[in-house]
Amino acid sequence: MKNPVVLASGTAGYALEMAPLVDLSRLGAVILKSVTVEPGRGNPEPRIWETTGGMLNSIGLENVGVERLVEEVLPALSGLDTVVVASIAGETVRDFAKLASRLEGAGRLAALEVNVSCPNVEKGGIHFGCDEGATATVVQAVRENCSLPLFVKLSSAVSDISRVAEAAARAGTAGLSLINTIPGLAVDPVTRRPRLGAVTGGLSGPAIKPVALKAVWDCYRATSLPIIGGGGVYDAGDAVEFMLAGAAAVSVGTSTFQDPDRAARILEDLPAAIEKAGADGPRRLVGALKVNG
Amino acid sequence: MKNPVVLASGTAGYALEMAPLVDLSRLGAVILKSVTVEPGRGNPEPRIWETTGGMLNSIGLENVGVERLVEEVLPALSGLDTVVVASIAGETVRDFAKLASRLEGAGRLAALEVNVSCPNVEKGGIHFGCDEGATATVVQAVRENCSLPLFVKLSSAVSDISRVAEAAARAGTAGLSLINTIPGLAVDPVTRRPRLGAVTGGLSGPAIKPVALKAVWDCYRATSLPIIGGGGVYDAGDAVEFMLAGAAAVSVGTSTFQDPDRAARILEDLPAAIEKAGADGPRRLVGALKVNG
Amino acid sequence: MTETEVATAAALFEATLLGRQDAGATILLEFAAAAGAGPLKAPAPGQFYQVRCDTGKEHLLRRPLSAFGASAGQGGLRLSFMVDVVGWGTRRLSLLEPGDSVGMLGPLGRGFEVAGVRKALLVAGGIGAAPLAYLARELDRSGVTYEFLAGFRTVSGVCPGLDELRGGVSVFTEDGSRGEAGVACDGLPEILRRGFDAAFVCGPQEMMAAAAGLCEGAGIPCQVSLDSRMACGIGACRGCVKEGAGGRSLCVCLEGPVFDSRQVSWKKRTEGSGPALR
Amino acid sequence: MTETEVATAAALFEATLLGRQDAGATILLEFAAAAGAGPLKAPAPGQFYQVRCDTGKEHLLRRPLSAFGASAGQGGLRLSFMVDVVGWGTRRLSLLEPGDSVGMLGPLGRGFEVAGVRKALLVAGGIGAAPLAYLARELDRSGVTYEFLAGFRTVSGVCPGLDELRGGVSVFTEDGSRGEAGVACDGLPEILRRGFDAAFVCGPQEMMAAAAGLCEGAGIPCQVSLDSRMACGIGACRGCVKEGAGGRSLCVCLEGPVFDSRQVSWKKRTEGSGPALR
Ligand SMILES: Cc1cc2nc3c(=O)[nH]c(=O)nc-3n(C[C@H](O)[C@H](O)[C@H](O)COP(=O)(O)OP(=O)(O)OC[C@H]3O[C@@H](n4cnc5c(N)ncnc54)[C@H](O)[C@@H]3O)c2cc1C
Ligand SMILES: Cc1cc2nc3c(=O)[nH]c(=O)nc-3n(C[C@H](O)[C@H](O)[C@H](O)COP(=O)(O)OP(=O)(O)OC[C@H]3O[C@@H](n4cnc5c(N)ncnc54)[C@H](O)[C@@H]3O)c2cc1C
Ligand SMILES: Cc1cc2nc3c(=O)[nH]c(=O)nc-3n(C[C@H](O)[C@H](O)[C@H](O)COP(=O)(O)O)c2cc1C
Ligand SMILES: Cc1cc2nc3c(=O)[nH]c(=O)nc-3n(C[C@H](O)[C@H](O)[C@H](O)COP(=O)(O)O)c2cc1C
Ligand code: FES
Ligand code: FES
Repeated sequence: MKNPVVLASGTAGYALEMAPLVDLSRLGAVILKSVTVEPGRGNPEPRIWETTGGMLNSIGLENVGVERLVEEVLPALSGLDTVVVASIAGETVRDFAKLASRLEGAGRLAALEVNVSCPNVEKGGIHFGCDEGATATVVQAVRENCSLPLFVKLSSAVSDISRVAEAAARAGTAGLSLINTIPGLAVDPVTRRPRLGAVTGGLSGPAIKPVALKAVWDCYRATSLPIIGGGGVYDAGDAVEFMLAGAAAVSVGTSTFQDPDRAARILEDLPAAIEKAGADGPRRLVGALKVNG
Repeated sequence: MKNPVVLASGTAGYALEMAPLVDLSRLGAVILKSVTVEPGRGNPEPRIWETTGGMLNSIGLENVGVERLVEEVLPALSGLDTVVVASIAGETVRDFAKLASRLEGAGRLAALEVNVSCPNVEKGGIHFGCDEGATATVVQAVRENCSLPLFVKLSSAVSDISRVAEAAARAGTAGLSLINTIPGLAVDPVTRRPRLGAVTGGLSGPAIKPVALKAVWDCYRATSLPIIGGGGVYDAGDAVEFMLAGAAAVSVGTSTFQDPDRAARILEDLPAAIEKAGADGPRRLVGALKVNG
Repeated sequence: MTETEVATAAALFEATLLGRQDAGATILLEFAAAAGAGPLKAPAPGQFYQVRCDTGKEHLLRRPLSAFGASAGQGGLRLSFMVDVVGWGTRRLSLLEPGDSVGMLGPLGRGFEVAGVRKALLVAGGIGAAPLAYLARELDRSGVTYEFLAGFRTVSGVCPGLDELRGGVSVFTEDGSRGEAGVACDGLPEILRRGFDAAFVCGPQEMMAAAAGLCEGAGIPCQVSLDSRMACGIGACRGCVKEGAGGRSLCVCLEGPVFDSRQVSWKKRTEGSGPALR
Repeated sequence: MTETEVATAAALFEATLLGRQDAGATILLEFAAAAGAGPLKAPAPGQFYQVRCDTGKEHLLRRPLSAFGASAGQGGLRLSFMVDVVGWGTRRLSLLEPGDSVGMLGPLGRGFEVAGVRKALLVAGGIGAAPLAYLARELDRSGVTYEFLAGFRTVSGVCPGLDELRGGVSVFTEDGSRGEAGVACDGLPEILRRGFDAAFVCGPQEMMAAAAGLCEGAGIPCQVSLDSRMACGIGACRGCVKEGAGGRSLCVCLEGPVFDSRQVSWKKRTEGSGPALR
């Protein structure tokens, strides 16, 4: 990675969509939309709803499937001078194993994000991420089938995220990605219907930043693993906050909808923000939150 | 209750503070600040921080203690023509039992809220609310010592809130109160310090509304218990959303900081909002979310 | 209007409000791309922009608005939009004052396909008249004949500039306060007999479904402009996707908003979705 | 200024901006309570208002501002504030235009206790001059003698209206751009020898700690106005509470913001808290 600012999974598609608008080569990495074994159709419409300081989505992992990812998307990305991370999501441990082995040696990938925390699919998804045993099993299965460094993406919607993180650490994950969207609901008070076709969705954006920061801090203290931290990151100050809480890199998702070039702007402002925090580079800030005295 | 709009615990003090500004007799009820067995000193300063669409607090249950509540506060409230609900919080099951027996027959109270979900105390607090067994034990202990109807206040920061709600239902709670604040962190990117003296705090306000609505909907489906629903309630449309998700009454907390008369205004606008939803009264809306077709 | 090829490369730029005109129930906003935005393509009729309505973080999603007019002359790109105030974002836009700057992303999506069309039928309902009025003006420029049926709730909603069009324009209002009393589709069965190479429709879902049915029945290819909530506007998030005919997914922001009516599934739309284009 | 008893009943009302005056680094805002707000008490010097800065839901907390001036005449209550732009809320206030309406809650808290004081010492740092300038004008009205030491970073921060005061005023600026070079406390050791019934201090925490120490050492009762983040402003949420001397809790919004300096614990304030009054 050239720098610690990355595009989050699911909000930057397969990177190609963003390429005409943003110079992706400047960013630290792009995490692609999560793929499943078979192409995913996704959830019924409507799939998004704006909320105060954030949004709900219930895309439901609509994706091209791992086969097209390898055959079409990755080759198309060859021209991009950007670190590319794939994200995989499965309904079963076998799915994760399959996805991992299909991506082993697929080229173009620097790492794998393992999404065990999608709130928008009925089977699998967040249920893995709530369970320490299941998370560990998934990590092991992926590791056995793929030599790329793994970042397990966890949900904060659990009683104690640090225990899930520790289980993932013991199972040998290279790092963590925190946090996925938080399950939520919005209702149309006139029609009495949920705002989303899938009834519930995942909450993201600045509204959830404090929850994400705490998750990063909890997991950093519990595991010391490298963390891709995000959830509501909007400006360079936010990026520094995540670093201080323990994030080695910072992901930008929902904010890119307001400004597709938000991650690039954060990058621009980051050196000044890091200097304000009294450091000479991002590394010195990671986990440097002052909690006593 | 005259109507379904209540003031949430902790944001309206002991009601007296609000009395000069708002006609409390118009509201459905006031839930008092949680009390503990001994007066509570609370957490180190600073205790609050504004976040996008919400705020973090780490008051840490600073309160007058149950003794002064009974001896001073409740008598002072005798002049108020308002339904008063006390809220109790303990570090141990014995604490809860003591609090409950002290409030038995204390007069002036219509119900008891049992706070097993405060994120801002080191012992007890949210840890009870994360654990089905502990929640049930607390409910039993309170019931054995007090004949007032109980509303257990739960946290959404658990893997599956509906299971905790079911445990509380089995233990005989009269109803549920949802949701308490969500644990979070904010950092000063310049000083590298947490924004709160207690490091972490609880997130509240419109930012968390979708999470609260989902908790209400989940618990309503799981238990059919009467629910006091809240978390980010700001206007009458929000109140209708909570009712549709299953809330029999709606609590207003953080929004009263922006406008102390917000609950009163919600009450004013509620009839029109209920009519827009095609109902002739609040009762017909409870749990009437249309989820299929 | 000097440049009308379908623009493919969307750009992110700031635009300054030049003027506003209260057109009854709707508002007409005219913008100029800020100097320094670089060369920008003009939108094709049916293309849209993602407009940043909030300067803060409370409302993070941009709002999609169809181009109502555009010119890419010496002074750079000028864009106009017709806005129906239905919620927070559109109200915010309606409060802009000349000189205020707004973030734009566009032109986005696929507009109306007019290649080979020599006699066109335009059918609009409510604010759906915005992209069709733009289309009509472009058809005037290229000498294509057309009939334009435009329905509105009441006189105050009537799209400005219809009188200056060269094609045949029939206005309908539900309350009869201008033109004929009724809705645009009322005029369809009769007019369809005159024969058209293509029909272009934009309006509420139910109205488009009805119009599409009639056109298809008459064997006239029909293009409809769909409405959907959007986040990215560029095909990255899959938030705007609707189920089309045969269960195909329609990515409204990228493959649309204009689709061949036969690609669309006209099942009753979920009530939970946003209000239709009116 | 016609009514200056300590007001106890805080009220919730709308106020309209009458005028604004850029006073260098700070801004002076003058408001009139909206007609229909009912009879409102004037604030005592040191009391404050919770001002609603956001019309939306992004910023839910009101911002506390000390009264800089007030008059409760025939035209209803007029209030003025001096605002130092340090963040979102104060910037928003600085962008208000005459005619704009803002929600007010107040007067709140306990102001300076002047009963029995015949010779007063006022010490201000930065925007802390706002409540003290108001106090000084009230002392002028009631014929109390005082010395006012007012320190600012630089000339542009200097509080307007100091020249019109009748008491002795010494201005300090850190860069010497107006008055003496230095901070307000520099003048303290010498002036304290003149003897005072009471000292009134408002400024950054460190400055107040130093001033309180010097006053206490000289046996002069000292009142300080504390700064704290606030949510309710009325004693309901316990968000503003600070630890005082002997571990006592000080509820800044209700029992303060003005405290006897001996009640305050002057330990180094946590860096994580908001910027001090400057
Ligand atoms: C391709 C396209 C072109 C459009 N062109 C125009 C136009 O030229 N003039 C015009 O007035 N309107 C147009 N609309 C509709 C316009 O985008 C919505 O009315 C607007 O987004 C509503 O935002 P709001 O904040 O005022 O309403 P709110 O109800 O407050 O919005 C809440 C949320 O719902 C979304 N939303 C609500 N209604 C719609 C809707 N009908 N379509 C999409 N998203 C919605 C908003 O984006 C936001 O995320 C167009 C829509 C699309 C998809
Ligand atoms: C009793 C009292 C009287 C005051 N009188 C004045 C005055 O007359 N003129 C003036 O310019 N300022 C005054 N202040 C300080 C003023 O309230 C803050 O500067 C202001 O709240 C900062 O808000 P912001 O949105 O601009 O800053 P931000 O930093 O964006 O605010 C973020 C959050 O921190 C809180 N916060 C930040 N700084 C402070 C602070 N210093 N004190 C309290 N809360 C803070 C805000 O309320 C908000 O919740 C007073 C403070 C108190 C407690
Ligand atoms: C529309 C949308 C789609 C998303 N899709 C995925 C996904 O496919 N896989 C994944 O791991 N996370 C997905 N996320 C979660 C984001 O990657 C991110 O973790 C979350 O939104 C919080 O960050 P943010 O507040 O910056 O958006 C999605 C988020 C949004 C808003
Ligand atoms: C400052 C503050 C203090 C609170 N104190 C308590 C408390 O003592 N007991 C309790 O059960 N909940 C407490 N809460 C939680 C609220 O009652 C409410 O459940 C939560 O804030 C979500 O609702 P809201 O978004 O409307 O504020 C407190 C919340 C705030 C903001
Ligand atoms: S709006 Fe994101 S894919 Fe269409
Ligand atoms: S601000 Fe709420 S008690 Fe002081």
